[in-house]
Amino acid sequence: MAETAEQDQIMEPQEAPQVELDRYSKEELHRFLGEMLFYRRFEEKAEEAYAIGKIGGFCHLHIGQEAVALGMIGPLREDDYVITAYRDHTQGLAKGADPGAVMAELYGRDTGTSRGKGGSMHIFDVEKGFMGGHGIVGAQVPLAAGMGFAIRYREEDRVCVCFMGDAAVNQGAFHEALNMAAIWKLPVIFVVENNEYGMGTAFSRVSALPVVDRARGLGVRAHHVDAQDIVRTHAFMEDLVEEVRGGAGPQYVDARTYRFKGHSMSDPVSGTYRSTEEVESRKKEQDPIGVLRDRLMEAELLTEEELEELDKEARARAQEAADWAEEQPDPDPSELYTHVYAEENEHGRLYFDGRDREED
Amino acid sequence: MAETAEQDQIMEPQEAPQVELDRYSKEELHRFLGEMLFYRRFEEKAEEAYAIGKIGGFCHLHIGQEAVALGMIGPLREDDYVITAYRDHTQGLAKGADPGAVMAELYGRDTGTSRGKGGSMHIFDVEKGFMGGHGIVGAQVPLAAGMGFAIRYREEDRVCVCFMGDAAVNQGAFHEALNMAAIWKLPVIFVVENNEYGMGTAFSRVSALPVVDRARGLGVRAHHVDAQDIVRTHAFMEDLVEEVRGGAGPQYVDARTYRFKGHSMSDPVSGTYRSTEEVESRKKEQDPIGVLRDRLMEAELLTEEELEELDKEARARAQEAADWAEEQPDPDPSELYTHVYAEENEHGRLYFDGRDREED
Amino acid sequence: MATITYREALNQALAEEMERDDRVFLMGEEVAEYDGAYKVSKGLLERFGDRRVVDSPIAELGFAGLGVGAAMAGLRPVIEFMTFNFSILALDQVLNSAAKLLYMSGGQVGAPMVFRGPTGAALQLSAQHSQACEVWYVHAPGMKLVTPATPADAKGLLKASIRDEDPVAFMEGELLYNLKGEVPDPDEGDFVIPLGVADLKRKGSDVSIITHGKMVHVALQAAKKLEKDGIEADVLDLRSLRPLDVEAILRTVHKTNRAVYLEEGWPYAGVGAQIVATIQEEAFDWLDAPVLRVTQADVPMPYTKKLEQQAKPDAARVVRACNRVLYRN
Amino acid sequence: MATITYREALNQALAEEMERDDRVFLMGEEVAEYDGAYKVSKGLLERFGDRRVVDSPIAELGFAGLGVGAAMAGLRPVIEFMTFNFSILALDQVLNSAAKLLYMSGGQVGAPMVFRGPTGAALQLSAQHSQACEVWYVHAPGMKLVTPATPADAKGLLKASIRDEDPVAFMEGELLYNLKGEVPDPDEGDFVIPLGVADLKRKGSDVSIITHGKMVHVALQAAKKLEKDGIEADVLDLRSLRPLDVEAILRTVHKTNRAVYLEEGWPYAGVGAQIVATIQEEAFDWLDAPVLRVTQADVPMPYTKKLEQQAKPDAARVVRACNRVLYRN
Ligand SMILES: Cc1ncc(C[n+]2csc(CCOP(=O)(O)OP(=O)(O)O)c2C)c(N)n1
Ligand SMILES: Cc1ncc(C[n+]2csc(CCOP(=O)(O)OP(=O)(O)O)c2C)c(N)n1
Ligand SMILES: [Mg+2]
Ligand SMILES: [Mg+2]
Repeated sequence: MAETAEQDQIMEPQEAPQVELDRYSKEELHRFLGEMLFYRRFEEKAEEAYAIGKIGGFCHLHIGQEAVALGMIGPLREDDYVITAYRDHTQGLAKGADPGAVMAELYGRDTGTSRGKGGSMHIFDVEKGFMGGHGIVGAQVPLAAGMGFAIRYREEDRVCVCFMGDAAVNQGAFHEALNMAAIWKLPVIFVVENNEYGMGTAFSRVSALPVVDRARGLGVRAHHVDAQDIVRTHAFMEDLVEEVRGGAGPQYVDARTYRFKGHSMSDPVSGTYRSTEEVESRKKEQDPIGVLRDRLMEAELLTEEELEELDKEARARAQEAADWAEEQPDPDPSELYTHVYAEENEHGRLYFDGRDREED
Repeated sequence: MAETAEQDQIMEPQEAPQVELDRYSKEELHRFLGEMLFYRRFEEKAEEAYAIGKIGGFCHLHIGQEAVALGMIGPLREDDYVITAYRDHTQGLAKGADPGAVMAELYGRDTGTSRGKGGSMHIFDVEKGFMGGHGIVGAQVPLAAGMGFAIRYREEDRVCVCFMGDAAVNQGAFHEALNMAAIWKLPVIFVVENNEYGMGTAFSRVSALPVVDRARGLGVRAHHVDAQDIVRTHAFMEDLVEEVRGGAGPQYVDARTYRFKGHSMSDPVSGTYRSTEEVESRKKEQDPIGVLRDRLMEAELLTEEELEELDKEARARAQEAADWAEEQPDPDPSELYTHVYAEENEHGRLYFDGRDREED
Repeated sequence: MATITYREALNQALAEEMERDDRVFLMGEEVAEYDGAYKVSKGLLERFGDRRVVDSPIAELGFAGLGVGAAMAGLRPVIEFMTFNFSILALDQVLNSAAKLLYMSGGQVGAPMVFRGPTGAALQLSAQHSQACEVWYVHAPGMKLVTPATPADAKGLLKASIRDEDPVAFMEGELLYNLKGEVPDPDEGDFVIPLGVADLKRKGSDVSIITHGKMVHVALQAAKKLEKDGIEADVLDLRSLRPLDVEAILRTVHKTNRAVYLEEGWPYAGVGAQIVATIQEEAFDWLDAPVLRVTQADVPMPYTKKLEQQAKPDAARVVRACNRVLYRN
Repeated sequence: MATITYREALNQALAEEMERDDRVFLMGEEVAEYDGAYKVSKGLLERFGDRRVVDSPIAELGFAGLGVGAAMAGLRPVIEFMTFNFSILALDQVLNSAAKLLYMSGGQVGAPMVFRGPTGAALQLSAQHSQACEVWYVHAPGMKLVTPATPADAKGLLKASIRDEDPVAFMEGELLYNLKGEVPDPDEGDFVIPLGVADLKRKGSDVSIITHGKMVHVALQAAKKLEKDGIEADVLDLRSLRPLDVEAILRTVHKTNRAVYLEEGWPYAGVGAQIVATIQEEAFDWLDAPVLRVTQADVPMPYTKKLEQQAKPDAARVVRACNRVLYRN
């Protein structure tokens, strides 16, 4: 147990450094813009489909938070792990899940990422290292520690990135998981998508300290970043991931962002727990797409025509995903009893509803 | 939400100030010594009774930690609340529970504090504000927040003191409860009885930071105190309690102590997870009774004879408790079904074992 | 009498009990400024202030435990779980604190309080948000469990639960909140329904459909279908599962000699298993056929619409089970 | 064959599986440096090192969840709960993560792992430390549940559980750890008992005592007493509750036509309720009497010795229940 004073020094939260555009090539910068546009158009498609009943249940959009997904996941390798909560579509896309399969999952189709069984909150693409979509606030945080544990156990140089909402840091699971990550120096980057609200509750009403301070008592290094700035976020994460690969141990990131839509489809965008002015000013000043667009145009790295072209492509990709999903079959009724167990033991009964033994 | 910098200042852990003996009268100092001796003799009696099978189940002694009980509870009013974990005998005594009734509870007698139903881990004396005796590590911490909530709700000037072991700070319940205490400024003093081990696990193996730092991310003011020094501990707590009564909000105290016995009756004192030398040197240098005795003798406030007299009294009180307990009746068999429900509703069945309807 | 929704009935019950007793407060996620995730607490913040209507952090174990502690100190907490699915996180405080305190303390201090919120499936919320949670609570002595199916029951039983001296789990149905029904007007006097009294929601003589909560409506649908077929079913709504109106169960079985238990949850060691065991223990000689159970499919709830419909218990299945116990077809 | 304790049998199973498969690791409170609170993991730290035998903080939800995450990433965790009582804190990760992942992910990733430790009462540990926890686990599809009663079963079933592709709750008995019995020597080959096969621990023809876990020994005691009275009981040890050997249950009921379920836990929606419901659904016409249940008294466990004895199910009660289903006395 080191001295308190020394530890405290280590633990002082760090701000992600400002980054010049020239860290990236023009092509890369255009790709950033194109990807974020695609996430946005994809979510808008989902919103449309929800409105006409093609998607059901809870559906949480990522609009406004695109730079978090791209910036935090872009720098990862395919064999790195990503895990998140129920607001999971674009993280899945960023980690390499097929857009058609993600949309098909939202539509509840058999070729959806989770065979139509998971839906919006439970997108998985394990081959691409996307470990889901979890619905219990905070529950993915210990799971991430477990993946970090497995990485260390096998002496691999992978990392695990764990997303959570700001409200999740009040859960006990967060505390227990970060403590374990700290004592065992697990290669996990805990990213709080700090959009300032958990549903209708402003974070400042349910915490005495800001998000960034929440890891102070746990011995995990903390950082904060303006996560509406994709260039800064991406660069910060590139460096951080390499540090963690090199053995730096767990990290905690307060990724400051904002949600432009309601919490889920039934929640109004504004007017109850946040003012319309607040939302509008954030959209105007802190839209991750707008921020990058303006910066590129100012630096003469983007023309109106190029932007339009990128957006056209983004819309086309989203449309393609929706078209593909549309054509996909529903799961067969027999799928009700698949994937409950991986191993149907040779002996004994596993299901007790009698239905699997019904004659009709 | 205040500025981070400002908050951090507030949150820097404070060490309890050194206190001169003359803060207390000679009588008071003798009373401190006498009480601690009594707690020690009481626990030794329990140990004896356990060895011959009069006490069963788990039994966790407080020997070595007497100054925590006396120092933290002594300054309280009768209407203040105290709650703790399973290592609860002397806290109960310190809060005013009758020693005979506590011992009778250990013996499983009908006149025990909990009517013989709770046993060693569940001493309660609600009239004296002693709210138990809880067996799930960390579970009492949210309960304490609830009592603090009730105090604030009724606008009373009571306080609630919540004890926990060092290992309990790794539980999610701790995190959730302290966060709520902080946001609602609840009048709760969270005292970690930091005896450096949770069963056989040294705290430094299950936390990256020392105990005192664990509240840093939660916005609760932290303190630490040498809790083998009763004078210092008592004085510190007197002041702290008054601050909290006055509205200072929740406090977190790292009370540094040491357990002289095994974790419970089946655990060896030393030899497995801690060396015999370690235990012996702590007993020699940091026995709360020895520390006070030496200090009083040095200041010529105590003679050998007075010490012997105090100890004789302490032994007599412990013996009296054991003698009384010995004579008490076991609960009647009909007690099996009392206190399951406070209200046996007029309608419907509450018990499903058929036994309450058995003819025999 | 006024026709109001189940949601409004709950809201009235909360408001009346808060009015009656200053010790009653409501805590949970989004209950105050947001008026409740399902708007059950609409207007209560405005009426009673933030001392008594309190938004909590997302920390189920913590705020459930805080509720228990507040009850120990003399308040009468109503703890809302946004849904009972999330209360699995809080179970330790329910089972090990609330349900056991009175016993462990030899009668000195218990936890008179209500844990409430919706249980069971709504629409396409998939596995983690679609669990019927009765069993986790009802298995433990020390707990009481109430499951109202109609607006009137919701109001009368919630008022009784808040006044009860023991911890009560009060499980609502997300799909019931908009259900309308007649409820006595507040000015007709204090409308309280005692716990432990089942309600025969429909009278028949051929077969007994016994059930609780949201499934009462499915049972009534099934009874209608059976009626077309010349079969008259008793539909017995247990209303509270602990205390349990065993007499009413035996009464209907004595009458029809055939019974089906319908529940929203999983079968293994479900509520139905208990009722079946009770019936065969106490009315063995009255039974002309085994008591059958209709439950959720024994799988985690799937998202996609058709599989979800397949997984849920429905009137068709109840009809089939009734026909089986009647040895028809 | 060697005669070893239940504790040693578990220890052998762990050691052999860790030897066989590097993906297997053991984590829990005090499992490493302390050799386990009940010494089940004795010597494993020394043999396999602290990479594979890991002391955890007291954080049940956290380390259970960590285990699930490690299983998702390809390891084969064995998570020890010091006792299952404390696992109530971890239930969310068991029920909402481990049991549902495979389904929610459409078969992509599950949680092949074991949660193990003692369940049920020991001696005078009072309410919070004396719970039989089977129901919380077995109610949920996706989980498997194993409850060995003898050293041989402990070894063979633990090995099978560790190799199983699904999450298995493996519930031991604190009062069984010192129990001795014959177990095949390691050099006689790999000793694995498949899940889902009940074991007829005693043969009779008059009445069936069906049970699981620690209660098998109480059932055998009761059978001995009944024997003196001229009554021969089948004692069926289910060994695993999910998968459940329903055929073996029906076999014994077809033979004796009378059955008693004995369990350590509470009655309401207990394991016994499920077994009773199953028997009467599937062997209704074979039953000459209602199936009775012998359970813990429906109260939190009291501390004091006599009340505790009164609360626990015992052989005398089983005998009485057998006599009742035989319509004797
Ligand atoms: C344990 C638990 N409690 C409550 C909920 C209901 N719920 C779903 S999302 C949410 C708000 C979470 O906010 P935050 O963590 O900030 O994430 P965001 O939605 O802003 O991305 C709540 C209360 C839940 N899913 N799980
Ligand atoms: C949730 C839970 N997990 C495990 C246990 C078993 N257990 C009882 S005491 C203890 C150690 C606690 O240590 P600490 O909190 O430091 O208190 P101390 O015993 O040192 O006073 C453990 C692991 C328990 N009672 N509850
Ligand atoms: Mg948020
Ligand atoms: Mg300790």
